[in-house]
Amino acid sequence: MSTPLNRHSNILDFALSSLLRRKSKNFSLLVVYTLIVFVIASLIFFVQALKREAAQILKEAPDMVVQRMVAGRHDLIPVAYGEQISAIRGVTAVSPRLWGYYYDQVFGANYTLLVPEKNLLEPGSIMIGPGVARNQRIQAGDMLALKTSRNIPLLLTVQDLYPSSSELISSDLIVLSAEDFQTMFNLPAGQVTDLAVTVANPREQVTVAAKIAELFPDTRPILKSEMLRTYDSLFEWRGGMIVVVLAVAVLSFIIFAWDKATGLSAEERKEIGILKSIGWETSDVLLLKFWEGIVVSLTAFLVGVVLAYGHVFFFSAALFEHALKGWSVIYPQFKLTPVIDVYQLTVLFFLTVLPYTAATIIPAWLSATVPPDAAMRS
Amino acid sequence: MIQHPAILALTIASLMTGLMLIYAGWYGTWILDKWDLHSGSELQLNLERRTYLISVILSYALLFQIASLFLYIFTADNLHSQFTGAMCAAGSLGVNSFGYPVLILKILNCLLAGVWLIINHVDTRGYDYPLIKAKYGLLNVLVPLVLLEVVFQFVYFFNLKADVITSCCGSLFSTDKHSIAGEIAGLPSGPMQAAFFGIMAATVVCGMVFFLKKRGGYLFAALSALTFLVSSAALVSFICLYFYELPSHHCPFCILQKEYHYIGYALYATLLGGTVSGLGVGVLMPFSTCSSLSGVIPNIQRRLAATTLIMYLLFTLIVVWRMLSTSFTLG
Amino acid sequence: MHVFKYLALLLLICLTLSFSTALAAPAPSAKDKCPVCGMFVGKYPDWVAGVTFKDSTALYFDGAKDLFTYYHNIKKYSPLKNQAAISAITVNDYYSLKPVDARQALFVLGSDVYGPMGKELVPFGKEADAQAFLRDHKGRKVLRFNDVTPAILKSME
Amino acid sequence: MILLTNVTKTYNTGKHNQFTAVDDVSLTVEAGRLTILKGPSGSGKTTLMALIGCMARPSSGRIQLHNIRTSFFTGADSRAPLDITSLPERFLTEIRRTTFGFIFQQFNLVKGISALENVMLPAYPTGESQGAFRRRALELMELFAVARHAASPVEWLSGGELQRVAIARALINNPAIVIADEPTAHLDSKLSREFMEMVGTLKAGGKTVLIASHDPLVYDSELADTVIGMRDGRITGLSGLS
Repeated sequence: MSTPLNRHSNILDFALSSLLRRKSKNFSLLVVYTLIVFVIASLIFFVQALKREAAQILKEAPDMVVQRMVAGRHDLIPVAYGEQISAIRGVTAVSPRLWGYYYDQVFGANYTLLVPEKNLLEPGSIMIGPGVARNQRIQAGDMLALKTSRNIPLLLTVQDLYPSSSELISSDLIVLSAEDFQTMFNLPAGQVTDLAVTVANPREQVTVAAKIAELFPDTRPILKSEMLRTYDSLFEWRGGMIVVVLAVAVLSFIIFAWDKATGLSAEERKEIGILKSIGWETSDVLLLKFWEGIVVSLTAFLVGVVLAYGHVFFFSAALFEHALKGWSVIYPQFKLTPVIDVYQLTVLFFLTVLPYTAATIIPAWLSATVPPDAAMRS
Repeated sequence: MIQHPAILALTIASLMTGLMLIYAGWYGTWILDKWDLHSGSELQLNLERRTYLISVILSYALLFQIASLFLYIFTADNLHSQFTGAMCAAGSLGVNSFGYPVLILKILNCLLAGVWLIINHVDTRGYDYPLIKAKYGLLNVLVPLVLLEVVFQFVYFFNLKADVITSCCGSLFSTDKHSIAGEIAGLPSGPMQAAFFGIMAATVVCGMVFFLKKRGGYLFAALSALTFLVSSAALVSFICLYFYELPSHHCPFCILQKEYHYIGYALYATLLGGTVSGLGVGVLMPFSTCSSLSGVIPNIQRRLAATTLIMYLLFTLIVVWRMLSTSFTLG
Repeated sequence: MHVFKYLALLLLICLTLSFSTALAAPAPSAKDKCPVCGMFVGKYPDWVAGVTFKDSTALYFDGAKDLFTYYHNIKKYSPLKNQAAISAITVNDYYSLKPVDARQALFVLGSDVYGPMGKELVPFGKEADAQAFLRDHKGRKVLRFNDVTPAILKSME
Repeated sequence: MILLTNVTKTYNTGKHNQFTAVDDVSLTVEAGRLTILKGPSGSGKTTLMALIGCMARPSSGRIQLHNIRTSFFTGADSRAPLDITSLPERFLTEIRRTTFGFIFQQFNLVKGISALENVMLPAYPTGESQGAFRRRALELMELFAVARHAASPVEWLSGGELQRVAIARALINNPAIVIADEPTAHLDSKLSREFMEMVGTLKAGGKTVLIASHDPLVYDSELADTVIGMRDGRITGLSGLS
């Protein structure tokens, strides 16, 4: 039986054997191609996962934080401000917050000290983030000594550790009671670090913020939505820079693919000449090139995506972390939640396979249109 | 301009398709001008070699075109959350006046490219390439349309600004609106159902007759095209309503969403596929008398007709299945 | 790194807060669609308006505008129902986002606050709130339930 | 039967390096016979064979093939002569694939793949199932006594074995006409005689054979039915049966 399907499977067979025959040349192409897919895929996965993570975190964050500014610097805020703020329309609740930073000279690390809104902890006990635990080599039940502002050591018992699932934000955290916080930093009475303001309707936040700024010109309200935007634009900006880098990478890849495809070796040219002379038609050779391209593309795409998936979700995007997230002594070793999004994969396919395919059309045609009598006349 | 990987991908794809088609069109006019099959001159041999390239380019361009049509709709749908008032692709497309023209151009170009490939496939079966003039004449129509699409799509994306207030499909496809969309939505569902099932039945019967007796090719092609238009109107007028289970929501885009299991993609894919092959039957009719193709065209036409029938029946099957399985009833 | 610091602080407050946030209001499920525009109501919970019928079925809308569109033309959207079959109509108060009786509520027209469907009638439970909102958000008019006529809805398209 | 009327092939028309490889040639190649083109290198033998073998199209003149079956020429009477002069490459290839088998001067085998695969190569694009032509290829290799090299890469084969693989390949699609271009140029006398024996087998099997050669072992062979002398693209003499 003579069928078009047989023709495809026969030519695909030969395409595979041709690819394997020229291992070194095709391997280098495959490596570069896979690398491009890997980088772009990692980036798309990573940015999406971070955005998702950030949105997750911010979903439960207070709507607004009010800080007092003195000489352009963040200062303590009187609790009394809160009473007037809660009278503003749209404000559901105002709660004072206590937090600060602590530099541990022995370990050379910066910790964040925080008092939870409700007194969850007895004086003398604390909860710590996994970064602190790693850094100090302590566990639940151990003691931690901090130096107060009067240079007296304060011994605290670790009651519990935060789970590593929240590591991105809780890594360097020490949560303690209000009393211990007071002992540590000796704040003036009636003053707190800042005020968390709850506004039920997010659309009203801007208006409330404007009213607060008018009421207390020495304060700075920070909106959740603003933070979300800062966060987004941070990734957008860095994402944008990377898009430029990527564009250059894709472009050079296209040139590379073009070069690989046009720079047929004399051997290959001769081979196509032979095929043509013994009865292969131009469209058969084009089909051969098409199958070669498909095999290379799909292999590179699949391998690249799988590698990127592992890189982002199991190795926490180790290659990007410094570029995208900033740096800290107690660097969070967080894990991103693995998600597969068909839409992202489609976009990725468009960004990588299409340019490669387009770049190989003309070279494939050029090699396929060797005159059939060329092999005879050589 | 909104920075989004999909927008970048679509722009790159459309630029590539555009460049490829400019190249193909350039040599297409050359071929139209200089083609002489009886000559063994090097120019003629060169032109013949070019035809391979143009076929390959057009095949890839069609693939890109189909992929980008669906990616475009998906992206528009995906972006709707960025615009106030939008709840699906309908709103995003309405953000500026280029969204819908791009969509229409994309559909039109898909149909034309499909028909071109059918003609090309047939042409390469005739030893004297009898359709060469028709083929490259059509290419000269297709190229400007694709270029227009490239430009429009760029303008559309470039002028996308977040937080623009656009109208939602609920008001766009509202039966009270005096617009084309509104008029279609307002078509009475009873007669529309009759029209839809009537024309489907007529197309299927005609297709069967053509398949078995090889008669009525023009009629079948005309009916296929009509089915496309009637089915599109029927989608807006009543088919959607069964998917939404709402008596007044006529939007043809919401069915593309996850909440409706992306069923819209299956509907549009079968509809487009059926129409392309149906049109192919008609386009081939005038050439069936061509001596070098007399053994080729009838077989291809039969296969095309069968494709149309399968596609349209699948479409109808999805619709009927939904109408029967949902507890929702109209009126 | 600053962004992360803030996030850190914000989250931890929440870890402790999240125990107390369960404030139950009759909420639509993820599958409920606005009968007027077909939008999934659950995506925009702030704007939800609801109609409960005497047979204890309920419909949800993604804003007061669609609620009124429905209310003035029930025949079109639910041919088997009428105004008399309604037992309760609720809208969410703009400031508190808690449901209030729509027939007692006030609606601000023409403000600079937009709902998911664009221009919106912004609902309030208290007259003073409505007036304050009108000032803050350049509203045009405060309306009572019966003041919202089809002509007014038409003007908002 | 192949009929050539006033066939001319010119390369680089209109350029300064224009040259005419085949100049106004008319001749007939009889079916089932061995025809030999004799002449020094550069006399246009190879070009003429390329034209006959549907590898290139003549600049002018006509080439007609008799008793050829094609898939695309269904309308007309299949016994009428087929004019291949102005057929596009696509269709020439189909004729070439089904009607002609080629044996090249340098054997033109693809390196890096097995001898069997080389024999099978012309059948890949026909759409035949691989099992079918693999069996045929093995039979042919058996016939020419190279079956034991089926799995070896062609680089490992000797000149004589390469020649036999090349012949097997020429026959894989069961062509009516076999064309050989200087087949003995790289063979010693013993192998050349063996080759002529194989040509005898082909002829006995009913194939039309066309050989271009300037090797006396070939053109003086008693198997030859017609010997056509060529020089500078023109026919200089004709001998033998005709």
